[in-house]
Amino acid sequence: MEKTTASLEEPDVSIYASDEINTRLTPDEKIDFYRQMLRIRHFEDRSLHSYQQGKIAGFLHLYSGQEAIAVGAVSLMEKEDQLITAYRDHGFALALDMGMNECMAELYGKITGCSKGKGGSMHFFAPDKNFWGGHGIVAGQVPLGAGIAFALKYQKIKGCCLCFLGDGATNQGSFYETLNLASLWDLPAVFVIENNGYSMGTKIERHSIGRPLARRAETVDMDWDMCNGHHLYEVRAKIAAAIKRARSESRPTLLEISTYRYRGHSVSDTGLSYRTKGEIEEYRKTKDPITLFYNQLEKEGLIDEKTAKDIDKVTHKEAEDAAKFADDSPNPTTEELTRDVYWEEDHPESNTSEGTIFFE
Amino acid sequence: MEKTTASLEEPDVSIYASDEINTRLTPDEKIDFYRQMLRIRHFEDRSLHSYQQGKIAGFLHLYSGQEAIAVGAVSLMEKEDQLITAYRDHGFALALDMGMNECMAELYGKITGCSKGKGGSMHFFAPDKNFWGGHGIVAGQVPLGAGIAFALKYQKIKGCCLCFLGDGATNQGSFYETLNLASLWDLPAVFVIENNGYSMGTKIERHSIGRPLARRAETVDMDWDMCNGHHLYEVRAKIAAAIKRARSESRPTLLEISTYRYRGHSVSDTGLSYRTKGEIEEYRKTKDPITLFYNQLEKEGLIDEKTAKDIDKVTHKEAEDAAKFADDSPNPTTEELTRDVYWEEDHPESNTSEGTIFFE
Amino acid sequence: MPVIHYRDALNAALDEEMTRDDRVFMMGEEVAEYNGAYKVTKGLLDKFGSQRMLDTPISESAFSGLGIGAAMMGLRPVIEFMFWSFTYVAFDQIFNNAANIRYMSGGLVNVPMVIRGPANGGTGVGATHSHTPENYAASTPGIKVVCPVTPYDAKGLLKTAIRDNDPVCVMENTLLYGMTGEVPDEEYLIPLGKADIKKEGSDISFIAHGRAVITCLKAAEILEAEYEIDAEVVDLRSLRPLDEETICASVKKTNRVVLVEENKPYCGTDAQIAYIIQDKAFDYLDAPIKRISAVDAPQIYSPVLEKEQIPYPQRVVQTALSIL
Amino acid sequence: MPVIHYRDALNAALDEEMTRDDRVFMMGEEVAEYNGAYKVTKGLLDKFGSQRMLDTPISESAFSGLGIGAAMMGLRPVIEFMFWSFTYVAFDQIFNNAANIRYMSGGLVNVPMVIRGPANGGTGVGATHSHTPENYAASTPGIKVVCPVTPYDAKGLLKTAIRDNDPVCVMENTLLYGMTGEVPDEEYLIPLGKADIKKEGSDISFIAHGRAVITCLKAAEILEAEYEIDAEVVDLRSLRPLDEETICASVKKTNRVVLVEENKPYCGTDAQIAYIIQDKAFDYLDAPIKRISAVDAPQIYSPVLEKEQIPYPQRVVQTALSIL
Ligand SMILES: Cc1ncc(C[n+]2csc(CCOP(=O)(O)OP(=O)(O)O)c2C)c(N)n1
Ligand SMILES: Cc1ncc(C[n+]2csc(CCOP(=O)(O)OP(=O)(O)O)c2C)c(N)n1
Ligand SMILES: [Mg+2]
Ligand SMILES: [Mg+2]
Repeated sequence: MEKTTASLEEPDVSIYASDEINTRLTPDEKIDFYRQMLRIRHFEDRSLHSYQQGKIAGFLHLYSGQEAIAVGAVSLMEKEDQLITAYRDHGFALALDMGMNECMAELYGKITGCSKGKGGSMHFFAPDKNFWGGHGIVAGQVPLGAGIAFALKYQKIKGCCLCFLGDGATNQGSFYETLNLASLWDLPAVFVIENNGYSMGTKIERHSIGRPLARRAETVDMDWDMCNGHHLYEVRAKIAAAIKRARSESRPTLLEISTYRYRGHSVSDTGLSYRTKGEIEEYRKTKDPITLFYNQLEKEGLIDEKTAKDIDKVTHKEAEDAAKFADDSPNPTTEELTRDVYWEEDHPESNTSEGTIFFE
Repeated sequence: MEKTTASLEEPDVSIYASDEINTRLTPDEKIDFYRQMLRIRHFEDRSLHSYQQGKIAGFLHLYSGQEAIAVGAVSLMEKEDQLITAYRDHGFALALDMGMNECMAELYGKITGCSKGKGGSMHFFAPDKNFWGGHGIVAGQVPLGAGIAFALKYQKIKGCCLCFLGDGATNQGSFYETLNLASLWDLPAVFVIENNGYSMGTKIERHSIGRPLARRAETVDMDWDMCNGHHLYEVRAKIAAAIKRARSESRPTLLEISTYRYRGHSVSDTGLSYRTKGEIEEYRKTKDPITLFYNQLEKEGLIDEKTAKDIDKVTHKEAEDAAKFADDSPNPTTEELTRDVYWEEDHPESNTSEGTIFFE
Repeated sequence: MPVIHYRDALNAALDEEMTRDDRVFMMGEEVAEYNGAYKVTKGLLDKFGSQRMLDTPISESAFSGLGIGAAMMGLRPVIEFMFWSFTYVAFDQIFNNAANIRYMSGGLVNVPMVIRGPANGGTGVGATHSHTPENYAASTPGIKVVCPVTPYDAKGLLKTAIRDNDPVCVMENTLLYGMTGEVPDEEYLIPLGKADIKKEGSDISFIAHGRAVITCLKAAEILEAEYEIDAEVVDLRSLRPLDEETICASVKKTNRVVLVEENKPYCGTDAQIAYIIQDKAFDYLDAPIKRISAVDAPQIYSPVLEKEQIPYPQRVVQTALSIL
Repeated sequence: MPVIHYRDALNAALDEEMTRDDRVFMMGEEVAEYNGAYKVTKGLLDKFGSQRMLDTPISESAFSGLGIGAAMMGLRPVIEFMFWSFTYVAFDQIFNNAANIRYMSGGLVNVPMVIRGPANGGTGVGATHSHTPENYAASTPGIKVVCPVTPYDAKGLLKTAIRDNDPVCVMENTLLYGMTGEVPDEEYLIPLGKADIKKEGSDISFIAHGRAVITCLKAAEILEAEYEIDAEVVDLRSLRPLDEETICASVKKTNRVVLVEENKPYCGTDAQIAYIIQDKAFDYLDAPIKRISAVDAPQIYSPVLEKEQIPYPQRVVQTALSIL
């Protein structure tokens, strides 16, 4: 990973650095956030490489550039908090501490993948880590997120659901229906728009009108806020406030986090037909979340080039090992085709149904 | 039709009476608005009676109480303006000067009905009168309304589409998707929420949060306004402004008109399990649009009890005659079942298709 | 045995299952305070409170998806659609999310959810409100589908559906809500995938689901009375899983079969049943399999014509006679 | 004759029809500035401008409905779905509004609209993106459906669809976009409802649509080379209207039939075709009709298994041999 230095124009983030949610962090925790972001970056780079090698099929939506959001958000989650997102899901999976092996193997379509190779890049799941996917249909996960929050409230569990979507996804009706419902029913949900400025090749100006997008919440009396996605501390501060609102008041929030994706929409898109190289480079130079956080930690005297290099090496190796693991793993067998379709078929001991369930 | 006197608390509507859009009206035009509202009221009463006689099947959503909206809106339409609404469509149909005969016959399911008895109460159409339905799926007509506006703009026709929906319909995603699209694409549309306070048996407080509903437009940078639906002059003034915006700036508007329905949601609903008789009577006493307009015309010296009684008689008779016409009309024949499914099958002379299109 | 209405049988199923398992809750338009558009949920708000009986806005996509999310977390939502027609605005949630999430998670997640409501024509509500999408539902792997026709079946199948760990579509019928039938006081369950022979016979098999079963029973009566023909009426009850055994056994016995459904013909459920029969009982067929479906057009409003559009006993009789 | 790509054949059809009739316009995600997710619309923005080539937000319900409204007013929208899978969020607009409005207006309105895009598995995009809803579409009276497999058919059928005065669903395939075939320079149209015998044969009939036609052709080659069996391959091309005549003529000639499609089996289109064949050619069948469909599960991601999930030539060969 190249490291670049943030430009001088960068706004002062010390207000967020001195936010209690961040001051209470131990040095180890902070270093670990850095590690996690790098881990995501390396995983994505490695998966891109594997795709180019022909090891991965279908879509591959990379999270590179947006790492501070997933890492910042997940760092705030407590035992009962849940998370759901769209198809750009590797960053969240890794931040939630899923193993690179199972993630990479999923991309390779192997039986050792987190979904046994059945879901692919867009459909990662890890319920044991409170991760509910990984969803391919734009905004299709938003009502689900409300349902997860509903389930917490129904069971009187103090927790919330963090539900992520893109800027383009705000144009789906189900997003808006859910905003009304979540506010009307006081659901403990945090809806986060990761606004990376583009819906595939369509710049935000051409896909939606009215700014900020988060203000969409105002009309349903929902709290909302804006956030810079390249500052991990700011992400933590803003999401913490929303989580608190959810947990203590059972009220939802709509948070819009500005961010950027370095890569094309999916790997088949160069990402250069609708934006300039300069635009990408500018972000990389001035707003790369990993670089910015390095600078911050350096200022705090917690990191130096040597430590960074070590972390870089370890996470890079983790990704390489994962690729090897995936490569060496077996494909699912033919019988897997009709497993995991019905819970009852997978549990013959408690299947009360009769008759034919699979047809030819 | 009983006539009641408006209570003294009624706000002064003279500002709207003196609006140019209303001052330019001739006495005959004003009297005709009164007649049109009565015409709708009588039609609805007669159709309810026919329903109770078992002459009408399915649903019957009556417009009684909301007449000033349809009559006011339609009175502003010029040659190229178009209109579309939901299933509570009789009032619009009649205001657009559809004959009571074809409307009543449609309710009776007769071949002489406006849709040959194929659509029923919820699905009236009269393209020759710029009326595009009559739509049964809540908010399903809203994108269509945008499409009609789009077609005008595409063909560089100066005109607009008036698109009506209920308060409950604002909770459908397609409504919100359309707001964004109409504003983004500068469509000459006027979206009107007829807020009668209920979505079936669900009071507005229980189905949506955030007031006024019209403010939903703000987040997509669309102009919006509020309006009292019981004052015909106010309805005209507010809709006229929106139409002007559509025609001259090609910009959409969202208008929320408060109104009330006297009857149950559809005829099978008494309308009394979720609201009190008192609530209904209060509206009838203080806000009945026909009574209020009578009082206004009386103040203007344009109407007296005798004239009103004559109009009452004529419109009442028109409804009675329509019921007789419908009763006497033949049912569609069996062949009608598969007519009007495909344009091409209905026009064998220009049908280029081969093969089987209807199956058994 | 007590004789009760179909709607009350459904109500009893809901009541019992909500009593039994407090993870079960209900959502839908007008299900709570209004007691349901067809009074199927009458009294349940009073009994279970507004935490478990939820009136929704007209946001089918959002509340279906909300149900899926809650089910993933282990709750057991029962979602009422006022009409199955309205699932068209929630189609993606039901037939993409609910159907596929288990598979895409490699079996880590399951969606124990019931979606129920009427799916029928015959009441003069026109094309937008008269869909019979049981074929769409049954064609979707990951989804189960039942279509009860008697109060007894309605109660037993709905109870089983609620206990099922996969998404189950329960397709009811507004014309059946007011019908009566025997329902025992004791608790019982009906397994999914078990057809029921509603009338035994030896000359010809009528195979049907939903209200078409009643049409077949009437046709069988006419055939018996007027032609001395003894028809068997097989009620599929469950479309997925499907009781192929009972179907084939009946055909092997009678060698002639008429399939009757109220759905439109092209790719209706009976197209699939016909394929199965000709595949598994080819040598037993003495005549082509015949189908009777709704006349192939959008549902008409005209009450007179709608009666002709939907299969009626005489049509079944005539078709039966044509292959006997 | 010039040999061109399938995607370019579609492009040519759009180009010609937009040139011919300025009521024709296109909408969809990424169709204009991005030149289409699969470059089917390449160059059309430059040629026809942003009034007629419109990039939409991800609001499928709104822009489908907008198309219907515009079509009611006499325009002729062509709507691209990036995947037919995404029609599930616009299902009501397409299969309720577009399908039914003509009927419910008693014939006063018609909806001359084309909905097109890929409907296929086989590219490792998983269950949410691999729907093949041609059976849903064809089961809906009021809707027409075509599934072209060659560049020639793609161009001819899309042009006809655009000129058609009813809503037409054009189901393409991402795996076909890059395939080549002969397409004449001169203008031509292919009528809807006309099947095409892609290979004549006398021993057995393979009936298919879409990419399954290619699978059948390969199977026929194997049968010829290895077993001296002469299979006929009927490409339906159009599912509604449907060329029953060609289907039945082929079956009457060969007396044996295998139906192949990439859809899931339960109520797949071939269930309907099977019913029609056994009904209309009962006495000509020397063996049960066999079907080969995608393995009955949500579409799997695993590229290795997805190849097994979708019908492949050897499966067709084995099935053919089993009834020969
Ligand atoms: C309903 C639906 N329509 C279209 C698509 C195709 N698609 C996938 S991602 C995408 C763009 C989404 O942009 P955004 O929400 O901003 O998220 P980002 O990709 O930027 O993270 C589109 C159009 C889809 N998956 N689902
Ligand atoms: C998508 C959909 N869901 C549910 C219904 C059933 N339904 C018909 S009207 C209605 C209430 C609509 O209320 P509102 O929009 O306020 O209009 P109003 O009836 O008051 O004129 C409902 C729930 C429907 N027709 N379509
Ligand atoms: Mg984006
Ligand atoms: Mg209302």
